[in-house]
Amino acid sequence: MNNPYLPYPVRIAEITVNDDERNLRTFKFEFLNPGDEEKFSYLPGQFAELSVPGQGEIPIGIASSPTEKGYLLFTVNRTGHVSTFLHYMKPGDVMGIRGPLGHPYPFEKLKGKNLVIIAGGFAVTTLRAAGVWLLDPANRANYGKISFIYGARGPSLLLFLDDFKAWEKRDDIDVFLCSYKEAKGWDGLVGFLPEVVKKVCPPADNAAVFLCGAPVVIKFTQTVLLEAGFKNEDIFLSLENRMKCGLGICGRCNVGPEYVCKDGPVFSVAELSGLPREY
Amino acid sequence: MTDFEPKVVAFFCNWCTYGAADLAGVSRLDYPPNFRVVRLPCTGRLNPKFILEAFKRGADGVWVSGCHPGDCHYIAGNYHARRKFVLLHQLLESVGVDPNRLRFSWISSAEANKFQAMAKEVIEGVKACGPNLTFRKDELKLGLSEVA
Amino acid sequence: MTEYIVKESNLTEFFQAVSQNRTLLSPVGQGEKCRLEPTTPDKIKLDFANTHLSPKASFFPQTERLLAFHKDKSLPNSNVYQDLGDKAQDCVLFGLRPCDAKGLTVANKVFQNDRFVDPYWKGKYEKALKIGLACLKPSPQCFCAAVGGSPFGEQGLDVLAYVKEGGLGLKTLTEAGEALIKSTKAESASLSNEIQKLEQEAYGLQKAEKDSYKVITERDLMEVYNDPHWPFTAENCLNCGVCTFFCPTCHCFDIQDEQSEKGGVRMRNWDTCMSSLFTLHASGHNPRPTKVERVRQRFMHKLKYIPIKQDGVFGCTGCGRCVVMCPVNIDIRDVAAKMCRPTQTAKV
Amino acid sequence: MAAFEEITKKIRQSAKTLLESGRVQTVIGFRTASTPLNAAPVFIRSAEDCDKLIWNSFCRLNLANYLPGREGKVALVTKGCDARSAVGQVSENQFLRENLYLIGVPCSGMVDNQKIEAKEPRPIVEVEESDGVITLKGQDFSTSVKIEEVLRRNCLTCSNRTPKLADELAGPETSSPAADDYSDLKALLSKPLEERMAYFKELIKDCLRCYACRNACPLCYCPVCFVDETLPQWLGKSDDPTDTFIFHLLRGFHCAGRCTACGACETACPVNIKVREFNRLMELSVETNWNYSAGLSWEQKPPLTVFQVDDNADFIK
Repeated sequence: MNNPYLPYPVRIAEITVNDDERNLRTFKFEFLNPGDEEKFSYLPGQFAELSVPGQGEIPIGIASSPTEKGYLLFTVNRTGHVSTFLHYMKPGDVMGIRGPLGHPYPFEKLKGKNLVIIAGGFAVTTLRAAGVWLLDPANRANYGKISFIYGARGPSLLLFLDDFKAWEKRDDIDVFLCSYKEAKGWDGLVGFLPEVVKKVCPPADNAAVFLCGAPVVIKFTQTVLLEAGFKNEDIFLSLENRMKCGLGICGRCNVGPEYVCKDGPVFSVAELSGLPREY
Repeated sequence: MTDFEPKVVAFFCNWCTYGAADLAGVSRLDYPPNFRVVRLPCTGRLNPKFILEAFKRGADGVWVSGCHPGDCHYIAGNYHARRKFVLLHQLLESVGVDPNRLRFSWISSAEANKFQAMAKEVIEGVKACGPNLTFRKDELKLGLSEVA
Repeated sequence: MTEYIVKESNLTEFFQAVSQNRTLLSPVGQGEKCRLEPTTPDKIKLDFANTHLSPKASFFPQTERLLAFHKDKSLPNSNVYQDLGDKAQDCVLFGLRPCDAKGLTVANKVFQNDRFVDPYWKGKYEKALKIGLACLKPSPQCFCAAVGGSPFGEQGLDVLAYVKEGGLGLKTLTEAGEALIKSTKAESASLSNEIQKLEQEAYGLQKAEKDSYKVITERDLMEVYNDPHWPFTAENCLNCGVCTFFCPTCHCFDIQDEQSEKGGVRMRNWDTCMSSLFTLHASGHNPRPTKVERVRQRFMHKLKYIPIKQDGVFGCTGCGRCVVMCPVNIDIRDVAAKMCRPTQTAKV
Repeated sequence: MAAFEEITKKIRQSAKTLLESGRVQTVIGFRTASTPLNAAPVFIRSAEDCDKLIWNSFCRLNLANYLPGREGKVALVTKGCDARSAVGQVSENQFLRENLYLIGVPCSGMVDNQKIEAKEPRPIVEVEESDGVITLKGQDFSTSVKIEEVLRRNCLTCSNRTPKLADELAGPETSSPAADDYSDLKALLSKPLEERMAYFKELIKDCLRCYACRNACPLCYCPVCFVDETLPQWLGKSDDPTDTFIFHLLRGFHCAGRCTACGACETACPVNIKVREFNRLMELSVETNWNYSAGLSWEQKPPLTVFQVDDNADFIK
């Protein structure tokens, strides 16, 4: 029987330090056993448990897209016990990945729609994956206009900048990068994310939004979106809560009757409106 | 148990016993190598959980040493520590931990000879107790035998 | 399905027969020592109220080792977690109270949910044949009737037994149960009238009214959640979590890694939503920061969230353990009564 | 022994006066519980609710537990031991003296439900109390038990049954039995090391690590308990006997010189572990070394916060 608690063994292939404060690192993993990559079939928006033997597990959103073969990407912010330990690990070290867990963004349901992707800070990871996936030739034709609005506290905190710079040159996606405050060498948009969204957000007709970020960013951006005519059903958030099993069993991540791990982490604002704000 | 070489965790105050260990070293005074030193700013810093943690992780003995009462770099740190040690010493002995496994001493940084003598005494005491089997986590319970 | 009787003089023989090639688990010990343990056919008790700890511990132990790894680089798979597997063996449980058997079915739906199957639970749960023992004399704290249960409840059982004049009455409820009883010398009989009569009597002995909390499932979720009584309901609470440890349906756990220089193990331990650590994010944010949210979470989970997910079945089975064990007498019956109706003012 | 009705009446009167005069905003006392052999904490905020307050032989919990971090002025219904805990909390700066009013109840000892169960194992539905006798009623029986035969262990050796530091007493002073002489512990301590360790390990073998003892204890008010610390994590969370042992040892140690033998920990323990055995070890040490008992004056300093230059510690070389 397939044991959902058993991680796939992986090797750290590459570690990129993302920010000046050295708190964000992006890990590139390769599966140790051939065939595991096939089994690990996922879509953007899902997450996985990074499993460090002897230390524990942390649930992290998958930053790579299944269209990028051969590896998985995860960006980890150093906060607790496992993430700190992970930051001290080296390329070549062996650990585990358990997943994929949760539900992806509702790509199937949104076919034919325009998509607005809004990311604040390092919450960009699963949205970056969504961007990559949507731009894949196999998928791009199924969707209308795609806009990507991405802001962070400073330019150095914008992750995956190379991808976004490349996308800026394409004509099948509109990319708006912004820094919350002025910075040397930054000639892009400046302003708090909700304000930028107000300025550049495309019309709400036949459009859906993926929104990820710090709670305060979500709160204000949501208001802006509602004013712009977006409906609660069309705004999708990705929640996070403390998790252990990721399987909807261990009980700590629930928001009302829903488990963030099993039933989420992607919820529409409409789905959340009838639930307690315990996230 | 003659070939038993115990592992002892030693908590030394930075200002005195740690210096004494240094001095004993540079003075070429022989002492047993069975202890691993954790340097503390003061014995007042020693939380009892450090000691219990050491035993739990398999230490055969713990040795705590600091400045003589009255000589504390922080004026009263070791006076406070002394009260804690009184209780801890009695608590562990009461619940069946051999007092030879948990030793305390005051050694100033000039007392290399006392350090040498004490080191020998501590290690001899722990040797006489034998390995710590009762107050450590049981590794067999980890289930390792099933995977290796 | 069918009904049987076992004469008092044949009881030991009967228990020998049902535990052929299986471990026999049954309540042993008195009072707070009464627990479900492996025992022998001659030591079966029929005169206990209920086990102190709920039987979930036999399927979901307080600590369960899931995976392990070694650090020996000279061997293959160093630093890679291996499945320790489920070591469940065939067993037969005798003496499950109907409330506890129902509790196991509630937990079972969580451990084997719409997306994932927990192999450790599944192995134990499915290898156990469950013979229930109906309650002829409910304890003062019992209220299974109020939450949709019955002293003769059949959910989650293979066979329901009850003590009758001169022996045991048996009613088989599943194929497996029928096959098990058929393999013994139990004599078939017609008992449905007697069972019905005894069930009504047992209902009558309970203080609780039938289905009296059903209205909770009909109320709006956020309305129940926002009732003003919660801060006062929670005021007594010590957040000790005894209620969750003794509850037959509480299934929350924590996953922990432990290691030595040779290797390590991943295990799960009972956890409790009463602890602030339970939901604390690494960032320091806590979605349920005070005991008010935590107490509300427990009762909402039992009486509102689980019914939403499990077709109206309550996550409380009325066993009354938390009622008795709570050091500050937060009585789930009182809380459920408050949850049944909108409260305008907050009262003690 | 004053009749409990008298005491109850007096408590209600005091609570009413205190609330009506605005001297306090909340009275924390006991109410009738929904289960027999029990009394539950209750928080009274208005004069008309005062009639919920009661007193009987089941007011085992220590209400001082609710003080730390509480806002506003509070009156607390206390036994001798609870009053000592409250005094201790004031001296440990957990609560302001001016915000605290102690309604002291001269105590005659609280009942141990385990001892009752030993005498009457059948399910009890109703309990009546009068003149030192408890009548236990079940579906088809009625048994009488003398209260003094079923008192809790700590109540049998309580030397402070009357809360002398309370702001008022709800009844005439009661006489206290002789103080704990620790004879059982001393006998244990004369045994070989192995036997002692076996004794304590056996004592805690049923521990579920629910920490009810900690949560019921008025001394355990740390914002983050050492068992909950995660960076580093000191204690494993499994049922490992060494982790469990260390939990009990450290909890005992943390309560040294502060425990007032209220027995709340043992009352709360769902598996009836004699948790207080560890505290008693520490109290024995504190009393012999520094002749100190907690909560007997508003001014005294806990023994681990002070020192004497000539404190005796012969075992330190």
